[in-house]
Amino acid sequence: MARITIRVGPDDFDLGREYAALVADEADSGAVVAFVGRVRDLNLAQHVAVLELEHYPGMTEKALARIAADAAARWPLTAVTVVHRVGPLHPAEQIVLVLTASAHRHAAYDANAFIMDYLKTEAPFWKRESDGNTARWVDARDSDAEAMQRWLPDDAP
Amino acid sequence: MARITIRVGPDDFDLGREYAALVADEADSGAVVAFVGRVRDLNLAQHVAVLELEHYPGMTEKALARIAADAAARWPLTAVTVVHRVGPLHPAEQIVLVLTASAHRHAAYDANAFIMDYLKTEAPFWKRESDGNTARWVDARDSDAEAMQRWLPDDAP
Amino acid sequence: MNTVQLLYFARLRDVFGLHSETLTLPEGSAVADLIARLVARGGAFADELGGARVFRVAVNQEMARPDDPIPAGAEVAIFPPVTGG
Amino acid sequence: MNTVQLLYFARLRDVFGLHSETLTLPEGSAVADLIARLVARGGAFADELGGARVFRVAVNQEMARPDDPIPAGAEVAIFPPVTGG
Repeated sequence: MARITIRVGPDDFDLGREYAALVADEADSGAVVAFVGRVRDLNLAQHVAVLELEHYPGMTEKALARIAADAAARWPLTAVTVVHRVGPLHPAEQIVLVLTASAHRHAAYDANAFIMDYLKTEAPFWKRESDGNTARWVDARDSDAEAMQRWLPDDAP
Repeated sequence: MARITIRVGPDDFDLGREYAALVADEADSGAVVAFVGRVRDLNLAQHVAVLELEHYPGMTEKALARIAADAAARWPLTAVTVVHRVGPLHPAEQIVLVLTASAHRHAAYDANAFIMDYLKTEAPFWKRESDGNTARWVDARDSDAEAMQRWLPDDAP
Repeated sequence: MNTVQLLYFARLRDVFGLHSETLTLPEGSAVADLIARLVARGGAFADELGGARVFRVAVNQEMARPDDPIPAGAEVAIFPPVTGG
Repeated sequence: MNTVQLLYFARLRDVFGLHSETLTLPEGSAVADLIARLVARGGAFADELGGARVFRVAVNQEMARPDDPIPAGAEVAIFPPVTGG
């Protein structure tokens, strides 16, 4: 059984520390993949002053735990960590961390991308950009919905 | 142009520090993917006491730099780091680190897997396992050659 | 009649000017019945939920489809497509 | 004649009992000509390089194919399929 850790909150995370906690000294995880999503400096106007991340408390944790469990059922994972921040974030700040550990590198890669693709379409977070004057909600992207689709069986509706 | 960093040597690496050096405070890299390969505790006998990593000095750095440059030509990357250790390594120790940064997560994921697939088939490193009594050279795996093949154009020989 | 707690998030909360409300629905109502009732209010509700715009519904914090039933005492959230990560 | 520096790595170095050697080759020799010459030695060289076993050759630290030429003064390395990462 994969060890699954989910955390949602305003606090920043430390990749090195989360990685160390994930694998510790155990020698089963021959492959660890980490994804870090960060605030980019482009979108509204030329300059995003602040990105506000809203979420649906309670449901976010539940949705992330389900996505991680689905990944662990699909690939032979030893451990999964998902950390997602909420609240105001500035360019270059970290938003999301996904860590997947496995004996096999392709399992760790694929499970990690699977978790991010589902997180982007199923976990209730919303971004609002503001440049100090104007604020606007970020639109969902078709490319994210398509990325999620690729994990469905071919005969899915 | 992607910033490319290659390092080969006996010293261990710190994922958190390499990540911080890769992206610093810049807000172009919305997505960072890290792969860490570690020594597993299985193979020869039940217990690998030590894994000795030999390499071809000079050619290793050149091969890794070429693989990283190929990845940067194929995906819109902002930065790449590849660190590979040599010498004696024990179970749970780190062997290899690949970091890829991009504005787009699928570019960061795919470039990272591409680099690992080519590293596994093109970079001159060899593993020898020893349990204290017996030592044996690790055989190359067909699955690694197949993983590399998937990046070739469909009409390649 | 069943009592249902409605929650709105993100852009929908802004355009409705409403964080939450409590409604009573006939027993056996499905998600589609609730949406039809909100659309009947007209205004922003009709614009957002009655036309071509895409939205999502969660019942008791699970993503739901139009024909999913709404149990008594349910927490039903309506929100735009998500944009986290 | 060209002088060539030969290097052996990993298992091949062990079975040949040799880290490196210097050879002279006729000008215009290709990788395949060098391999044929080594196979003609018999013993471990014939076993490893003359049969079904897989090996790799690098010329001046670039992976090479059988018909690649070997320039004068080249560094030619012969080694098993790699197993790093």
